Amino acid sequence: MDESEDVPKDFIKLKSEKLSVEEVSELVISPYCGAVSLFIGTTRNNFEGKKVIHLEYEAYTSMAETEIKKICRDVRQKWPSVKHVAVHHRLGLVPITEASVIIAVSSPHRVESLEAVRYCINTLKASVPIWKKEIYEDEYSWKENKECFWANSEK
Amino acid sequence: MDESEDVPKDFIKLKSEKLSVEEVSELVISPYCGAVSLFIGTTRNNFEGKKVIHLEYEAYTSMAETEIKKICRDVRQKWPSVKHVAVHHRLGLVPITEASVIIAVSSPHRVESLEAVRYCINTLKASVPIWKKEIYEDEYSWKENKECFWANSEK
Amino acid sequence: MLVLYFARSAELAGLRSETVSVPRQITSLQLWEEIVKIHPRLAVIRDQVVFAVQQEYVLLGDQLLVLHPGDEVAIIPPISGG
Amino acid sequence: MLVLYFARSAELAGLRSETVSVPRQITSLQLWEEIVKIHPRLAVIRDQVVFAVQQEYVLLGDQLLVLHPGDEVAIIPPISGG
Repeated sequence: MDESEDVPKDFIKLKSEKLSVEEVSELVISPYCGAVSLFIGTTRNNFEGKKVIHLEYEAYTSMAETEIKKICRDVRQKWPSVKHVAVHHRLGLVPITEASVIIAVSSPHRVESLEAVRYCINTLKASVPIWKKEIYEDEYSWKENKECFWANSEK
Repeated sequence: MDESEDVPKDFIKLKSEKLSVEEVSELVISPYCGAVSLFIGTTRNNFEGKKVIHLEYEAYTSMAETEIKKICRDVRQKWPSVKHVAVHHRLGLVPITEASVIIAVSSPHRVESLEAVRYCINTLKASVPIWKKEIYEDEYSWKENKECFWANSEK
Repeated sequence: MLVLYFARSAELAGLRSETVSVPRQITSLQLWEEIVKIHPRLAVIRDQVVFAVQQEYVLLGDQLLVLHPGDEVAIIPPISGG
Repeated sequence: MLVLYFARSAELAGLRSETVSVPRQITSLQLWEEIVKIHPRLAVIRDQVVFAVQQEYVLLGDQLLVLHPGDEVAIIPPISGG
């Protein structure tokens, strides 16, 4: 059982097609791991009671991929036992209940994968150049993650 | 957008067929939720370096379902904003890399679902009457979760 | 009452369930001793098991159990689910 | 150098990218002021944007930038990924 052939890998993809939790979880599964933790961000039908029709995502794609790669590198420093990390983010239109992001992390034991997946989504929201436009019935608004350090407006 | 028709539900299933992360995640998705967190426990190919062939699970099924229901009830007390909870556990033979348990929790915001899914797996390991037999090449052993308060042997 | 054996305890007892008659009132420890009389090999896991009486965990000790015909008692070795 | 506009900044500027010539050495704040000269409507998001210069975040301030032909500078409104 030579663990060396199961080399830790990062799977990063920004795409406009529908995301698949099956696909993302399969990417990180490893015979050396007993745990896979996942996070899925889905489109909600309301924002503070206001009806949301759908979301639209836009990205500075090349930089976004680089920033996500940095997150994966940080994860491996903080949790060395993590095996595979997958981050899929959807661009363009994302209908209600569909996934805009799916993150999966595998590790031998569950603690690392649970902590790492939370770190990934928190850091992604703070540092990856992706923008979410929330479309309502009669208007829209560019959202701002509270994690984003230069978002100082009240909006 | 009458949230009342999306009544919070628990999906609990113990079965011997292969578990599906797609199925479990679909169960908890809700238009009122922006987050789904999942945990998958998979069969590892070794235990402290000893080659594992596969795992076999056994349950006191009726009591196990009752105990999992209690966990779901506790989750809703601790995190009132949680929408749906799904816990699927596989019984019988579970080959390497396949899932023995999949837990999914949906909530409006990610913090609750991330914390609740961790609570679910930790508590399940401590209180649900399910047993894991680890099959090696020439022997087997009944495992004992460290979370189990009456497991005081060193094994 | 019905006694259910699981995992290691089923192996030691050599069966999965049986009907056992015991006094209606008995401490959990006395109940254990009655069962070990029937299956002496169970003694080896004495300090590692609890009961589930009507699906409620009960430690082996001086807790008094009131058992009714048809009640279900299970021998619960250390669990390893998840 | 190439200037990229995203999200709200693209709407205010009315375009997604353009080539702009600026002095080789300029502070990030001066660079912002040059760009606002071209697209005055951008002024409204002044205290909410940062630059990404060669894909590295740079705050608007007195940080001196050394820009080379073909360098890429992006206007980055508050992000909302995930």
